[in-house]
Amino acid sequence: HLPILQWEDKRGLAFTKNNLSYSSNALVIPVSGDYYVYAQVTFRGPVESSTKPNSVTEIITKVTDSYPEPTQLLTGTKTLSENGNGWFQPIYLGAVVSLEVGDKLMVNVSDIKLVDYTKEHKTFFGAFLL
Amino acid sequence: HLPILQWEDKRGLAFTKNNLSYSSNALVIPVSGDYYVYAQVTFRGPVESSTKPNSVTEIITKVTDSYPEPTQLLTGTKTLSENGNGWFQPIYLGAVVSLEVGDKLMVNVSDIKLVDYTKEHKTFFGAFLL
Amino acid sequence: HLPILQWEDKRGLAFTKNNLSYSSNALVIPVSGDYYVYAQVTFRGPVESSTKPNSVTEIITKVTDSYPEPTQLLTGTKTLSENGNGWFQPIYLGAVVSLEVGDKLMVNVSDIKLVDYTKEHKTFFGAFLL
Amino acid sequence: RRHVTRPHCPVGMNWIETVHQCCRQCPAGTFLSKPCTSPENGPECRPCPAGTFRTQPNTLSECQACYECDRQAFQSVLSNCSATSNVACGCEPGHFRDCIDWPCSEFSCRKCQPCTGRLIQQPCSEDKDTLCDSNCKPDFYKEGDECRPCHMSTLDTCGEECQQVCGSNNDRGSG
Repeated sequence: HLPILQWEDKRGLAFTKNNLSYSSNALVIPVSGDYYVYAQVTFRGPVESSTKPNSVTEIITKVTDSYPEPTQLLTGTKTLSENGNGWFQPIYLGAVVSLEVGDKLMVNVSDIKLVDYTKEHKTFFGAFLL
Repeated sequence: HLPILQWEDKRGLAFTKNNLSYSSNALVIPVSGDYYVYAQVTFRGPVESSTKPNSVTEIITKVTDSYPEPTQLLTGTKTLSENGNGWFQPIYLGAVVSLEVGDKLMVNVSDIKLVDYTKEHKTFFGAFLL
Repeated sequence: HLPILQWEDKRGLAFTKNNLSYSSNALVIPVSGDYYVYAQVTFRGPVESSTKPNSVTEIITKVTDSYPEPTQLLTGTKTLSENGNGWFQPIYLGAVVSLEVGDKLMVNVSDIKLVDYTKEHKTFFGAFLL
Repeated sequence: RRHVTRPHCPVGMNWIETVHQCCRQCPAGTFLSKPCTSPENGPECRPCPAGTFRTQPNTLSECQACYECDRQAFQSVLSNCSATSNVACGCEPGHFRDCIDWPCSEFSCRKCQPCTGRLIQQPCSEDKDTLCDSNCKPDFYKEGDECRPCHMSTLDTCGEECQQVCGSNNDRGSG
């Protein structure tokens, strides 16, 4: 199993409403429709146990009961040209996608050890119905 | 004439609705109002026929019958510090703009040869009425 | 006092409506609710009077009468690996936040001398009620 | 243009829009769970849930989420988050704070340099790397910007600099 970072969905700036719920690492779509889905991940390094990455990738993914494989909805991928000491790199993604009730939205990353999870305003994820 | 890349507006994740239509490379505004307009272009290089670029630029542009010149609505421009071997770099743009019925929205880039058009979730463009 | 750059709220592409007003450098929230708040700042350098920065940061901040300290809502921070000659770097931020009537939204940056304020389509700030 | 003008409340009280009156502030470490029904009686305040805090008296409907220290990037907890204060992070022993921004709310923890073969002018501290002496210690010779121990050098690898430093030592040593 791949390591997982949990999203905060209640405390601080985080909230869910209108039946958009968060469970087992995914936002669960309560009603079919077009949603603006967005996420930012701030990546940072170096971290001790990871080889020097030459790129970072963030993917907003959809998992649905009607298809056995996840669908990549939005992808932000960037090569790194930082020179070894402390680096930071945010990747923001957002777009309108058509979703069905029960669809699950998740955020995948190239290397979870590079995710800066320390402050709620640097790494965030959300969606709203149009 | 400048080379043009067509947007996909029907297959896969792409769709248009509520009379927002796509024709001759532009989204055509069906009703006047405030729209959240967004686009991401993933740039990548090096590509053989292009000199080594030192920057990439993405511009969401408006063309209207009421004015002979295009208007730049949103611009993302970034210098490249990658050192020659394979690089990739996404630029995301999004904001609310006031548009009139018949206005056309397009995405212009500094060098179309650097656009990664291979995957629909890496380069995308859209708008929705508030 | 820290130096301040004013936002344009009337001319060109800029506008305010539905009682969302702009005063003393802040967007003032007219009615409580969930807003999609966004901003892009294009940073550029080198500028003569500033030491070579190793990073740029953009923070969308909330100030409220109900609390004496500002709250950081969204933060984009990126280290710079450019090698001295002219560089530019956009940072885009956007997300849904719950706001109360009277709350004020502002954009803070790591070094205001590095902000490219020359074109309205390169640096912008806005919000809309869901 | 209509601005959101709000009546002025006495010190220690804030205007609450939903009830259109001033209410006493909730103390630090708590948040406003129910506004007061009149200025005289107090609002309902509840303690900040674990993992959140408020450093000041307030009339907010939630507490701020605590930051976390970046353990994978060699940060250490200087003080835990409490109901009235955010977590404070520093660097693990053997690392110093390399500020990314001002006022150093973002920093990475970098390994202190060891000063091999040199005297330490200033030891590594919370926010400064070790300051090494520019000269090598006795019995060490300069190679590039490193100091190498004489005993590791053999006569044929011992260049000019090495011979100057270690040469005299070798004679005495091998006597």
